Formats: sequence, structure tokens, C-alpha cells
Amino acid sequence: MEVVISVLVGALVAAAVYLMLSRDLLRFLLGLILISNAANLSIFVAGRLTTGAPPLIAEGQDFPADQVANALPQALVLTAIVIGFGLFAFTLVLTLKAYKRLGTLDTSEMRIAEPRDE
Amino acid sequence: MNSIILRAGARLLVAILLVFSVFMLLRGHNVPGGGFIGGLLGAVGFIVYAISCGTAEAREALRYPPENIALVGLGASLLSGLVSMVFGDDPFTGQWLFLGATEDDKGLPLSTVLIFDIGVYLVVMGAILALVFALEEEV
Amino acid sequence: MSWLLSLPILIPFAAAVISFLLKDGPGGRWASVIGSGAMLVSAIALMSSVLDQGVVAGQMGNWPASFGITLVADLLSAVMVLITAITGLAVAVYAMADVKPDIERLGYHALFQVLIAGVAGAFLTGDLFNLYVWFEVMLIASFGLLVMGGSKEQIDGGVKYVALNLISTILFMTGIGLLYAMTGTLNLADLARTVPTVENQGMVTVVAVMFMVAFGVKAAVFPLFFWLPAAYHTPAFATSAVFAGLLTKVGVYALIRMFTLVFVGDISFTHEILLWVACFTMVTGVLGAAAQNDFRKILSFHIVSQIGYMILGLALMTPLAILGAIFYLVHHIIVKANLFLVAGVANAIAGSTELKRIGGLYATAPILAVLFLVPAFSLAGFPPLSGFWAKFLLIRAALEEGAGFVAFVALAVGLFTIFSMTKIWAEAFWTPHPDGVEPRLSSLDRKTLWPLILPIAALAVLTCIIGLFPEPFVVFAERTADQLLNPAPYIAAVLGDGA
Amino acid sequence: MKSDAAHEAPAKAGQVLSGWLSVAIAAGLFAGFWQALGPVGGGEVLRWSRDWVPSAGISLSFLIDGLSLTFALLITGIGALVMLYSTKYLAGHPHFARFFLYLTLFMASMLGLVLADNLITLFVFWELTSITSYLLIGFTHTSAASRRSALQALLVTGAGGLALLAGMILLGDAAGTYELSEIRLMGDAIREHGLYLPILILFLIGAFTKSAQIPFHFWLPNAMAAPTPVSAYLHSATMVKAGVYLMARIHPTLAETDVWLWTLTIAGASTAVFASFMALKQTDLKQVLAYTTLMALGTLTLFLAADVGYAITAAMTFLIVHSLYKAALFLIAGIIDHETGTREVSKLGGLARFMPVTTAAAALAALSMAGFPPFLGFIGKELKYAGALAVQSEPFLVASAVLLANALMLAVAGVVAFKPFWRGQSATPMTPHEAPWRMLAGPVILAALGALLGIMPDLIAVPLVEPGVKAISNAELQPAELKLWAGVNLPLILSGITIAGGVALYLVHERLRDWLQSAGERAPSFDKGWDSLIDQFKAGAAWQTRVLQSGVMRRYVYTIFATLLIAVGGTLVWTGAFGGIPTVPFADLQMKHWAVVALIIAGAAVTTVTNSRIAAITGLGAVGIGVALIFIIFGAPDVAITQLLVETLVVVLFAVAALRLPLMKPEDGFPNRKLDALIATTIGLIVTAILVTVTDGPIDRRLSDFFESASWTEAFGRNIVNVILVDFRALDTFGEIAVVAVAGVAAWALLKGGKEASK
Repeated sequence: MEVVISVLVGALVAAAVYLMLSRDLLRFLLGLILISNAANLSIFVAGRLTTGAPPLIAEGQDFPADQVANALPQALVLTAIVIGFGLFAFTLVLTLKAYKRLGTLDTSEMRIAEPRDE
Repeated sequence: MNSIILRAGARLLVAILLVFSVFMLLRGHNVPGGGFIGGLLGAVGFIVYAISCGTAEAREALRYPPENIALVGLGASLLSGLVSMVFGDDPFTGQWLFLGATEDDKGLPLSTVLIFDIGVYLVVMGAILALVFALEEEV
Repeated sequence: MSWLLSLPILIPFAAAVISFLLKDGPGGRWASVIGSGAMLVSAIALMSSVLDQGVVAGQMGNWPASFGITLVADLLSAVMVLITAITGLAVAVYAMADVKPDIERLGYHALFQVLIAGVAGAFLTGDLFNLYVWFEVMLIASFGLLVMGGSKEQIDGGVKYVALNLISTILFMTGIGLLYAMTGTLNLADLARTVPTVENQGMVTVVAVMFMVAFGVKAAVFPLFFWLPAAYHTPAFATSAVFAGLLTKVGVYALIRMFTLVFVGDISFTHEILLWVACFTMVTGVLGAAAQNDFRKILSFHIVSQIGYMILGLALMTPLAILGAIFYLVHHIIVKANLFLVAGVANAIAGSTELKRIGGLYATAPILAVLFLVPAFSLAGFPPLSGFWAKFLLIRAALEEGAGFVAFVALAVGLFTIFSMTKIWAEAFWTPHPDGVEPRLSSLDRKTLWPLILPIAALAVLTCIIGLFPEPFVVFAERTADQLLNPAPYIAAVLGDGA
Repeated sequence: MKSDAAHEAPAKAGQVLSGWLSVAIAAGLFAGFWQALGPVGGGEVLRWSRDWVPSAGISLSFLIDGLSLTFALLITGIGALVMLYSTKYLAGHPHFARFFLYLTLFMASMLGLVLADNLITLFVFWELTSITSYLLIGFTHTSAASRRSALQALLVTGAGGLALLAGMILLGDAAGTYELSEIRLMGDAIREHGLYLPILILFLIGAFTKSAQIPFHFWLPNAMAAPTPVSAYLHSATMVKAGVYLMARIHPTLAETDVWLWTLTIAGASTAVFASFMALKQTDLKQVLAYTTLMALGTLTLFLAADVGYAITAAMTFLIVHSLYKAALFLIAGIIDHETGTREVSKLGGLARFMPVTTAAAALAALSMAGFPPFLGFIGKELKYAGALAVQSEPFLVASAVLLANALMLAVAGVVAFKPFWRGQSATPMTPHEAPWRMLAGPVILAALGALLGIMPDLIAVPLVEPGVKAISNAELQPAELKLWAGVNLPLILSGITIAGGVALYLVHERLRDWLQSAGERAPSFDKGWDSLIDQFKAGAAWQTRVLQSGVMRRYVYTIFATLLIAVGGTLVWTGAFGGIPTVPFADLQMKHWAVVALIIAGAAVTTVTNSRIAAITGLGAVGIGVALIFIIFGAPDVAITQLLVETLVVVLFAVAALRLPLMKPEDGFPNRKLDALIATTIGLIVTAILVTVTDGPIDRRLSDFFESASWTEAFGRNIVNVILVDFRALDTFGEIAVVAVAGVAAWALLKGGKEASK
């Protein structure tokens, strides 16, 4: 099953990279969201997949009864999702601000910090 | 958008979401949930409120500036990590107090871990609201 | 011990919270300064205990190593934290006068403290995923600081900075996942032990290269450095000083840590790449600087160039080379942060950082002239300042390895560095001001002047001390290099002696 | 302005003090070194050493032998006189005190250089002289020419310095020590060492740049932009001789080979001859003197090439001779400039009437320079001829070069010290009058010394020249005797020819000058070459930077991904780590799996190709939900809930923001998109290949096993993921919420900050 997810991750990465190579900042942002998803999935799959069984300990027991899904990558992915969200939210606001202040989302027109004549 | 019914409905929804978010927060240690999910739900509640009644009113309902709430939450989590210093443990070592513990039942657990998760809750709610309110007011 | 290790992280966080809540008054900036002072004390305490006891490690949450998160300080971590604290205090004081009140009200000092906390966390953690977290803490704080104020230049530079750094972040994260998939652990010491047992060593090398690219972006090496010159000249001077001093160094630190501790299986391949990267970084950076006409843009490109020297030390991987890299690392943080601070004062009294639009600082602001010359000549590697020893050690390391070409590149780049530093000197200091202004320090009021000048002077004195009395620093760097090249005590300190 | 005038008075008092303090320091040091004359003359070598950087083998060790004592006395003695001179020359200058600070620092650096007995310590002072001379050449900092000259000098000597550093490190490694007094005993071993040639080349680059040998000579005449006392001190008597000093100091270690002999001979001879002609070409007094300095440096190099007693003695003697007369003449040039307002030879004449003392000093110095008996210059010249005839290379060629240079020198002496004072008076910008005593003291004393020492050469022969020769050569060389009358020999005959030729040249020098100037215009100029070198360097740098740091974000992203592709993909191929194409377990795939995969791929595809914002957002939502479903299917409810909530927020925020942003433009117009697609696909394939390989086989689950066993028993939680987050790895979570908090604050500040700024 890992193979399927790996292929999926590859597809997401390809789509994301393509978007990030665009001159349109909005597309870059779309790519960013996709590649974050891909990265999260790759950590998830790195811990190997177990169908069903969430890592919970049933009431009255000290340990999980059966083989449960690998909990550590889940925790890592959770952290990564949240961090990714924080970064994304800021980047989105920055994009908005960039459009307001610079009047464009075409990154090749964004030449204030590094003007053309230099 | 300013109809009285909608506003009343929004208030009710906010109240329900807030209660639910606290519920998610508290149960998180044992079943799916936790500070992050709770905080997100709380934020969603206020966002709904802001959309229906305007950010000014939502800010008023929140009482404190959301960015301050976020930082206070960060401070709370930090403090929960520091408590263990008093007990001579490593930083972020969970300190547990079981109210009414018996042989069979651990009783009602109070812990620094819970305070930590409350901090997470506040941070998530505060930060998202700070961003969303500012974004709404930007127009 | 774990407290001593965590305080340099926790103190700035506490300072950040307090500073943010007090941001509308003067309390915000004082909280930042006091927090930085307290962090410096904790960093000194940490350093002294590392000097006494060797590598110290502590477990967060009392969970044994490789299950919980380990904080660990060897000499490298301790010195990086110490230098972070010194730079942090200097910049915190400087920011009191440099940062405008309306920006302070947006929480400038709180973000600054979070940045420092993130940097300290990155230096102290012994856990790969935790390192990622600290990178992100640092990154988001730097985002906020970079665009705070919201000028067009800042936004433009910020977009590029943010975009390129996010790519690196994603790469780093993916790399962690892959390494975890192969070893089942995240603890650095544990990784050092288990990575050699991985069956598919070729894949380890592949992942190593992936980390190299991710950290390469952070460290701003060729050909991944673009975000740095695009952005470093835009924010408040205090911001650019702390960025210039610390941020790229975290990338360098991460490279040094990973490529002396974990990825040492195929040195002939990975470190050969690093050697070429180092040469190109040195050259392209210094040429970039030569093409600039702005105080801060010149300095920004020089950061890139000098990162090359540090990578060179790592690439050569001999005791002397690592020693040189560490010496360079520490020296460069002090000197480069200081130069950016000087640029701020020049801007304050002469009106710009564009060299064509300012001048006359030599005639009427001689104290500033001296305070510029010390770090500038140190950067250019003139004796007897700190930069000379850094350069000397690295060149010697290269020549002893028979890497004559590399030594030649490093020396030639040193010459071009002189060229750039004297360009700033000639145009901002010697040439008269184009508008006939006579820039004077006395034109600043006292409440502005002292916070600006004191940190600069203190860092300049530090540069001179390292330059004039290098022996203890060289001996220290030697011990540090020894620890890095013989990581057994590090691993033992983290995992226990039985490991 | 009033206030300025008010605190000028005390400042002036401070200035006067700084001037006299410097003079006192120099004079005191001179007196101190004077004490060493006795012991050194008696064959002693004084050494003082203390650890500096022992772990790198660097010590602060200093040594006084004949060579370093000669230099030390010249440095401090001439230094004191120059400083005395400057107290008057620069009186009232706004940067008077800085001038004396630099000059004193320079003197200290120069002393350190000649006294150091450790290579690296020597280098430290070597570079310090470069820095201080940079500040002094650029002293008239408002003039662009000064700044250019200062930079030129710094870069040329700096480049040499870096070569020297490399040479020193190599020598240190070859010898196993940086201590010069130990290294000098290892001459034979070093000369046979594999690194001998690189060491020699690097040392000579250092020495030649500092001592302005062809082709590194051009900075020296430009350095005359400095105030005249600086030219007198640095650029004739002391700093430029640092290279000569270095060659002398390293002579026992590196000389006695053919490479050394021929390199120095050719460089020295060509510099000497070239400089003599160039000197004749100049009309500015200081320029004339600058080129004669070059000539002297060339001659000194020429004699250090050899390893015979006469040659080395000639070098030592000429070193002293030259320092004395050249400093005197420079100071006199300064007097003329100061008192008449010009330094143009053609505008000067008949000054003897107004300035008799200056005239006398000039005459004495010039006679020494021209090599007339009974001046020290004569002895120097005789020794030069004797030395030239004794060299191992080509005595005839060397002697011819020396002869030509000497004859030209004589003519130049006439130009600088005869013409301005005697021939018909011409109008000068200021009415000339005699200089004050502080400015006269230097030239008079130095010029008189030239005469005195000529009559009594033993004064320097025993304590300085003879020990100096011994210091320069480790072979048992017999220093030649210094005497005025050595009988009628070949050198004396050559002297006669020199004088005759020199006088003849002087008589035709104006025509010769015109001819040289017109020839010079056609010849390539090093100085112009320098400018074009710098311009090319700048243009190259600008070009490189435009290419790399283009300012276009797309190119940056492109480069990073291309680097990733090449580095990681290349390594993957290189190491052959790819585990082979895996088998897809189609049998295990259920309907729900297919559905999720299809949902995600469709969502990603829509997002990628669409030009509609709504479609893109919908696509994103589909991907997000699909990923959440994967988390649910594989037992990660917490992650799934979080993913769903976050994804909802992402989509909402994106929608809110996107509505305020412009429409996405179709991208069909960009031909590059095909290449982009190729890069993107390849990176995707690489990621898949790596992931498939690393997830092949089971994972080491010891971490998770521990968490499973400890979660409830030790951390009192049944949700293992949550326990990891808030307890086992609480620090991660703490960092994570810090990111969220700061992201919120930063975004808030960005939105609010702009508002305040726009108000």
C-alpha cells in the first residue's frame, strides 16, 4: 500500500512544483499547499501504513490490544500540518499585501527590492 | 446580514461551538481531540460570529485582543513546562494531581499537561482570530 | 542539567510573551533587553558547565533519550548559544533606538525574542524533528520581522524570502521523513548510531544530499542563496543585523552537525560536493558584492561569500579545517552583525545607505569611522583582528591538505573583500556628502545615540579581543573540532554510556 | 560656526600635543635602539620572545641583529625628523591629530615588521603597514585621485600580502616552525623541499608588490598623492623597503638557487633601468623622486639576487645611503611646495637666493645621490660596481644596468637639486622664503649625515653593515670594506664613466624628456591597465550578478528546483540506490482506495491547469479531503480531523483572499512551461522512487513501541498521538504553537502596519 501512496506523493509533488514555477504568485501559493500535503503524506507513509486501528488504548487496558497504527509519524504530521498552516496563513496575507502595495502578483514585475538598473 | 434572528442564531452557534471546542480540548488526552482541534473549533465559532455580526462586535465578544490571547496561551504552555522545576524534574515533565483517586479509579486528573493543552487551545484560537479579524478589517 | 539547557530557549520565550503584552509602552523594549541579558547569563552558565563536564545532555519531560526530546550541548552548541545571546543583547539594545514606536506597537520586540529562542533551540536540540520545529519558529519570526513596517521594498524582498525559504522547509521535512523511514528514530545521537547500519547506504547518501540542499538554502550557499540578497537590505537595521549575524549560521550549524555526526558514511562524495559548493559560494558572493552600491547590499552578498569559507572548513573535514570553520563562524557573527548596525547609524546621520547619496562620515563622525574600520578590516581578514585568524586557519588547513586551488580561491576572495570594504569606506566615509551635509553623531539625541553606539562599540571590542588574544579561542575551537570529529562522547552523553 | 571657533582653541592645544608626543615617541625609540649599536656591533643578536598563539606555533618573538637594527634606526630616526617636519607642514590641518596617529601607528607597524622573528608575526605587521599607508595615502580624502591611489596601493600590496601569507604557511609547514631564526638554519632542507618553488614564488610576489618591482610598480608613483612627509617616510625610506627587507631576511633560506638569482636579477635590473628613464620623464618633483625610489628598490633587489660579499655589502650600504638622501630630498620637495606653491620643475628656478639653508641641504643630498666623493653615496656606488662585477649571474649585464641607472640618477639629481635653486628665477605662485627650522632640521641632518658618513664610514660599517651582511647571508661571507679610496680599480673607472655620462644626460635631459613623453604616450601604461582591469572586474561582477541574482523570483525558484533535481537525482543515479520498480498490490486495493487516489489526482490536476480561482480552490479542497481520507483509512483520526479543519480554514482563507486578488492569467503564452513540466515531473518521479525504496520493508518501531507501552501507564493518556504531542514530545508542540502564535501576530502586524503607514 505504501507504493500507492508514494506514487500519489510523487504526483502531488509534480503538480506542486509545476505550479511553483509559475510567475503568478497565486499559483505559487497553490503549489505550496499541494506540496505541503505531499510532504505530510510522505512523513505519514514513512512510518508505514496500518489499516484501521488508530493508536488508542481502550478503556480498562494498559496497552493497545492489537497492532495499531504507528503513532509517532501521526504526531509529527499533526505538528507539520499545524506549522504548515501557520506558514501558509502568513504567506497568504503577505500575498494579499503584496498585491495591495505592489499592484501585481506577477513575480517578474516585483522589482522594487532589486531594481532592474542594477 | 444584520437581521436579529441571524445574530441571535450566530450567538447561539458561537456558544455551542465554544462549549464543543472546550469539550474537544478536555477529552483530547484519551480520545481524538485536544488543544489544537479545540482551538480551531473555537476560532471557527468566532469567525462565524464575525461574519454575521461584524468584526467589531466579535472583538467585543472576545473581550481581549486575539493576538494577546495567543501570546497568553503561549505563556500558559510555557508556564506548564516550568512547573516541574519546583518538583525538581526536567522541563515539560508532566505533573499530575488525581482528585479523589481510589485503588481502582485514578479519579479526576488535573495536570500540567492539561494546562499545556489549554495553552495550545488559546494560541490556536487567538492567532487565527488575530489574522482573520485583521483580514476582515482590511477591506 | 536539563534546566540549564532549556533556559536559553525558555527565557526568550518568556521575554517575548511579556514584551508583547507590554508592547504599547516602553516596557516592551525593556522586557526584550532584560530577557536578552538573562539569556546571556544562562548561556554563560551553560558554557561554563560544558567546559567543565564535556558534552551535557538533558531530557525534556523526563523521558529517556530517543523517546523524548533531548537537548544537548557540546562545545559547538554552547558557543553558538553564547554568541547568539551576545548578539541578541547587542541588537536588543540597538533596537531600542532603531525601531520606530509604531513598529514596536506591532510587537517587534516579541518577535525578535521568539527569533532568538528559535535560534537557541536549533543550536541546542538533539532531535532532528525538533530541529525542524525550531527552524520554523525562527523562520516565521523572521518573516514577521522582515516585513514589519510594510514598505514596498520590504514586501517585495519578503515575498522572495518567504517563497524560497518555504521550499527549503518542505525539503527539510521530507528529508526527516525519509531518514525516519530508514532508521525509525529522530534523535541525532541515535541516528549517528543507526545510520551506518542501514542496508541501502546509497539511499542514505541520496537523503544526505537532500539535506544538503535544504540546509544549503538556509545557509545561503551557491546556487541557493538568492533569498538573502533579495531581502536583507530592506528591514529595520536591527532586524538585518540579527539576520545577518545569526540566521544563515543556523543553516551552517545544521550542515556541520549533520555532516560530522550523521552523514559521514560517504565523505569522499558528500564533502567533495561541499568543497565545490564552498568555492562557488565564496566567489559568486564576493562578485555579487562588488557589483553593489548600497551599504547593506554589499554586506548581504558578503554574507554569502563568507558562508563559503565556513563550508570550506566543513568540506575539508580535517581537525584544523573544522577548527577554522568554527573560528570563522563565531567571528563572522560578531563582525557581520556589527557592520549592519554601523550601516544603521550611517543611515541615521547621513540619510541613506546608498553609497552615492551619502558621504563625509570620516571627517565629521570619526568615532563611527573607527567603529566601521574594525569590523570591516576584520571581515577583510586583516591582522590583528579576528578575521585574520579565521582566514589564516582555513588557508592553512587547505594548504596542508594540498588543496592549493581552494586556498588560492579563498585568498583571492579575501582580496575582493578588501575591495568591497574599502568601497564603502571610500564612498561613505572619505567622499564628501553629495548634499554638503556634515553628518555628526551629535545630531542624534542622547536617548538614541547611546543605544546605537554602545552595542557597536562592545562588538568591536570583542573583535579586537579575539584578534589580539586569539589563543584561548583557537584552543577552544580545537577542542570543539575534536568533539565534532570524535562524536563518541556526544552519543554517549545523549544515549547513556551503555549505548 | 561661532561654536566651532570656540572649541577650536583647545583642540589646537591638543593637536600640538599630539604632534610633539609623536616626535618624542620616535626620538625615544631611536635613542633606545641606539643602545643596541654596541652589542650588535660586537656580534651579538638580541632576541625576545613570548607566546601568542602557541597552539598554532605563533609567538611574539623579536630579534635585533645588524639587519633589523639598521632598519629600526632608519625608521625611528627618519621618523622623528619627519614628524618634527610635519608639526609645521600640517599645522592647522583639521585632521592634524589623526595624521600623527596614523604616522605613529605606521612607525610601530614598521618596527614590528623588521624586528619580528616569527613569520606570522611579521605578516601581521606587514599588513598593518598596508592599512596605515592606505589611510595615509588617502589622507587628502576629499580628492578622488587620492582615494584611487590609496585603493590601488592597498589592493596591490594586499594581493601580494595574501600571496605572502600562503608562502609563509607553506614555509612554516615545510620547516615545521614559523620562527625565522630556526628556519634560517634549514636553508638546505628548504631548498630541496618539494614546496620550494611555490614558497619562493609566493614570497617574491609579496616582496615585489610591496617594494614596487616591475610589473607591480605602478602604485608607488600614485602613492605620492599622500602629503609629502608621508612620501618621504613611507614611500622612500621605510615601507617600500619592507619587500627588500623581506628578501634580505629570507635570503639565507631561499637564496643560493638559480631561480632566486635570475628572478631577482631580472626584476631588479629592469625595474632600475625602467625607473631611471621614467624619472627623467617627470616634471613634478615628487614624481621624479618617486621614480628614483623605484630605481633604488630595483637596485637593492638586484644585489640581493647574488650571494657574494660585495653585492650584499653594496645592498646594505646603498640601503642606508638611499634612505638618507631620499628622505632629505622629499622633505626638500615638500619645503619647495610649501613655500612656493608648486612642484613643477619647469616653474622653479633661482630659489637659492631665498632659501640658502634648503639649497645647501639639497646640494649635499643630491651629491650623495649622484655618487660624488666624499659622500656616502660614492662609497655606495663603488660597492655597487664591485658587487655587480662579482655576481654569479652575468656581471657584465648587471654592471651595465647599474651603470645606466647611476648615470641617469646623476642627471636626475641635477634636475631636482640643482635646477630649482640655481638657474634663472621664475615666477612661482607664492613668494618663496626660507622654511622654518622644524622643517629644515630633517633635510639638513639627513643630508649632513650623508657627507659625514662618507668621510667616516666606519661609524656604520662596524655596527650596522657588517652585522647586516652576516644576517642576510648564512654563508661565511666576507663583508666588503667601506672606504672612500680603494685605489684605481674597475669600479673607480666605471664611476668616472658614470659621472661623465650623467652630466651629459643632464645637459640633454629636457630634449630627452620630450622624447620620452611622446614615446610614453604610445607605450601601454600600467596605470591605465589598472583602471581597465578594475572596470573589467566590475563589469564581470555586474554581469555575473545580473545572471544569478536577477531579481526575478521565478528564476530563483527554478534554480533551486533544478539544483534539487540534479543533486538528488544525480546522486540517486550515481549510487544506484533505487530499489527497482516495485509491484503495486492491486489485489489489496479496494474501491475506497481507488476513489481517494482518483479524488486527489483529479483535485491536483484541476488546481494545476485551471485559470479559474474557484476551480483551483475546489481542486485544493478535493486534495485536502482526499488526504484526510487517507489519514482516516490508515488509522489516524486526530490527524484526519486536524487536516479537515485546517483544510477548511485554508480554503476559506484562500477564498477570502483570492477574491481580492486579480484573476489568474492563462499561462499558455510561456514556452518555458514545457520545460517546467518536465522538471516538475522528474522531481515527482524522484520523490516517488526514493519513497518507494525507503518504505520497502518494515520499519524499526522501537520508538512507537515505547510510546504504546508508556502512554497510559506512565503518561496517563489513552490517545497515544495526543500524549506524544503534549507529553513525550511536548517541546515540539511548544515550538509549533509558537509558530502559530507568531504567524498570527506577524500577519496581524503586516495588515495593521500597512494601515498605519498609509495614514
